[in-house]
Amino acid sequence: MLNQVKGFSTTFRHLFQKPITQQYPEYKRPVYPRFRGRHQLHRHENGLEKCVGCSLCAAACPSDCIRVVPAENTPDNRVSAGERYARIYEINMARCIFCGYCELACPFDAITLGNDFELSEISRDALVYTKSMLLEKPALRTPSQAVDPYDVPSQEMERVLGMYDITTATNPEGAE
Amino acid sequence: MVDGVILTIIKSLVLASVLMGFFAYMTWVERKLIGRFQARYGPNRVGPYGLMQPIADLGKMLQKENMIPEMAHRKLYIAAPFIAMTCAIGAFGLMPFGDVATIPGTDWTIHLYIADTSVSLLVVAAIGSLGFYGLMIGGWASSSKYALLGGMRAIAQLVSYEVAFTLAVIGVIIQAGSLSFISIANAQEHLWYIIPQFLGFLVFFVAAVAESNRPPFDLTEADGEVVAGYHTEYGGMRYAMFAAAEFINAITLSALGAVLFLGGPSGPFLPGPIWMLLKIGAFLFVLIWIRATLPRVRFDQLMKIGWKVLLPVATLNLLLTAVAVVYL
Amino acid sequence: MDIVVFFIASVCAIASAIAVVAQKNPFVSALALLGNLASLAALMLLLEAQFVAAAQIIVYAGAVMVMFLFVIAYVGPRGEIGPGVRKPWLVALSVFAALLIAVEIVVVVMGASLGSVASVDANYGSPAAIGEALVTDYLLAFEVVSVILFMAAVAGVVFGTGGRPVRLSNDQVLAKEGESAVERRREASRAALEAARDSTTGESAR
Amino acid sequence: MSVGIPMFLGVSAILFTIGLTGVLLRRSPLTVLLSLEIMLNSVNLTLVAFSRQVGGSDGQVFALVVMGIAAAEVVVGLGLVVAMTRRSMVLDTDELRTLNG
Repeated sequence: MLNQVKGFSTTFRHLFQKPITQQYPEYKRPVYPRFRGRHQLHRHENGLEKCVGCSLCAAACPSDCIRVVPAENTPDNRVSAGERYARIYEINMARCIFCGYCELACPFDAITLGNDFELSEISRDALVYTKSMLLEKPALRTPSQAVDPYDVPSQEMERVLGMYDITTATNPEGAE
Repeated sequence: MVDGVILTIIKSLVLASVLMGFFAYMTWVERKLIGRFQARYGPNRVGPYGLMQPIADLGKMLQKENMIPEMAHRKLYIAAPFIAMTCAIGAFGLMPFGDVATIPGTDWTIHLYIADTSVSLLVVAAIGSLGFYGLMIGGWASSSKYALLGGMRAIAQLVSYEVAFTLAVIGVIIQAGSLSFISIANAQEHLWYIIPQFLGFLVFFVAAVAESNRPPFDLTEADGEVVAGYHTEYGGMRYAMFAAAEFINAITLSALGAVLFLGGPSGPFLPGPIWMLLKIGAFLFVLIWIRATLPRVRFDQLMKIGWKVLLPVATLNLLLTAVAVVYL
Repeated sequence: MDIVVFFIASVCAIASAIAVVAQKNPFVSALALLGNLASLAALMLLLEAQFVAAAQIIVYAGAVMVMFLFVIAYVGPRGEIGPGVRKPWLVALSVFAALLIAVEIVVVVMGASLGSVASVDANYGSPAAIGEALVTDYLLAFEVVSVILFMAAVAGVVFGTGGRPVRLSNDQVLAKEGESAVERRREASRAALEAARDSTTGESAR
Repeated sequence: MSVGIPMFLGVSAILFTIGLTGVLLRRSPLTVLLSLEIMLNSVNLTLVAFSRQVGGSDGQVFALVVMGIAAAEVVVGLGLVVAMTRRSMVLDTDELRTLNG
């Protein structure tokens, strides 16, 4: 019986406490460094695509959301560094489970999972990301992401990293 | 009909609309309060402080598709939410908000209750028990085993707690010597029945929480569990009507508690309706507080509490009251 | 005013009573009976018996009919049995017998001179008046009803919980009746299953 | 009172007949029980009507007693129906002729 009374008093105390909720669209909590979000395709420094259209990512994908159609590189149309390139490269974000297996499977580090997680659309078709969309730098949809959250160790991040004895290279500007 | 037919109809309409508005904003209050109890904000997006939330909810519910399961008994499936709603509003109609009031500036007097008979309490109990049929019909007519089992579970719970509930109320009736709300409220002018009838009040309160399907006795709905209760197959406005009926039942039971144990509309300084609203609000606050604090009971615990704890305690209370009334 | 209410209530009562008897689905029948009870309560209100009317709704609608619906839902579609094939003369005889009783009642009632209706005061039909009669003049009846209700409750529990034959495990049967009994039981249960399957297919074919 | 007592009695007699027909003609024990309830209720109406005629509360007390007995009867009847269901017997009053239980 005393325990119930204790419970009631606990909830009653909370009534006068400031809520600890983080108001999401206004305040964005930085994600962890290895957070897996929206995919990104990469290019070599000379502008050629890293992807050679080998379809290993599609084979590794457990939810079968990647579609790759390769084509041969020709001397006058050289797209990638290898023999072939991905003529079509599509990821269906509605099916993707963000497991990161594609990233592991890729022999050329052509695909990585970024940190953007705000992917909602109002139609399902819009969730099929094409190659050109994946090659672009993801749009920074929110002002707080203008500063790359991984360069700026927030208090939260420091605390989490501290738990694993990792010291981050602190941002010289110390911006936040 | 104390005031003539037309005035009664006007009063009924006013009461019904006030009740609906009160209900709508109580949902906001409930969500806000539960948020604060759990160190959250609660709704704060629609309008200032989320005040437009009930209206947004209504808009959302109205837009939803009205689906009828193929095997359902169509007429009963459609009728069930209306039955639940009608009974919920109807039971509230007999609640007194004061005795006689004079309209300021004129010498017209009106009664601040729609009707008062010598069996008011029985009528409220009767209409309340008709509300069970909404649940049972809804569960049966959906032609789905989850809904049917949910309906039967709801009925089993309500019938079990109805017994203890009625026995607890009878203590008040014996002490007041009347079934009319006005006389019961008047009989508490010097001492609220919550003091002499404290045992009865406890039983009444627990049973009322169970009767109105509020946590921790919300097994019929059990929103944390996989399948909902009798309204599994309902969606949109029909579901909203069930939910509204449930909440209005809670308001009615709070009003009943206010009349039976807290002296109804009587109180110093403020007019009757304000006192009544304050007392109803106090009951609802405690209901919300309980919801934020206690975990849901299991079904066997529910039956055990109803039959093995509340019923004997209510009977004991009745016995003590009877002895006290006769020999004191 | 009174005559209008009386007319509406009695028409509702009779219509819902016919629906109770005519409906195939017992669940709908039970709901029709609910309408019948409500109309009768209205009629009782016209007779200035508020307490009995309220008790009618609480006892019947609040408890008895809930129990009915509960059992009907428990029994499920097995409870749905229509009037079935009857010999016409049997139907005619039943209706005739019923009508005969109705005529008898009407003749007896109309024949008896009822005289003028007694005038009653405001206290008539109030809970106080009925309660007083119940615990003074009719105390014995009151107590007997309570005993009968208690007995009925016990009977309900006995009927509802008992009845399922105890199932013995094969080992227990072996120990009790020997080797051949197990075979026999298996045979019997298989036959029962066949019979059940036949009857259900027959039912749906009809 | 503009409605005479005999009119109530007439309604009651009609209801009684309907209930009786149901008891005689229907096969499902559930419907038979429901029809029985109609008969009991019509009798209740008669009792209340006579009570109003005489001006005493005796008839109403009778009606209350009838309600109590009806509740008991329904408990036993439904208990039997449940017991029959549990033993997977056919719910048909025409088939249930042998008192073998």
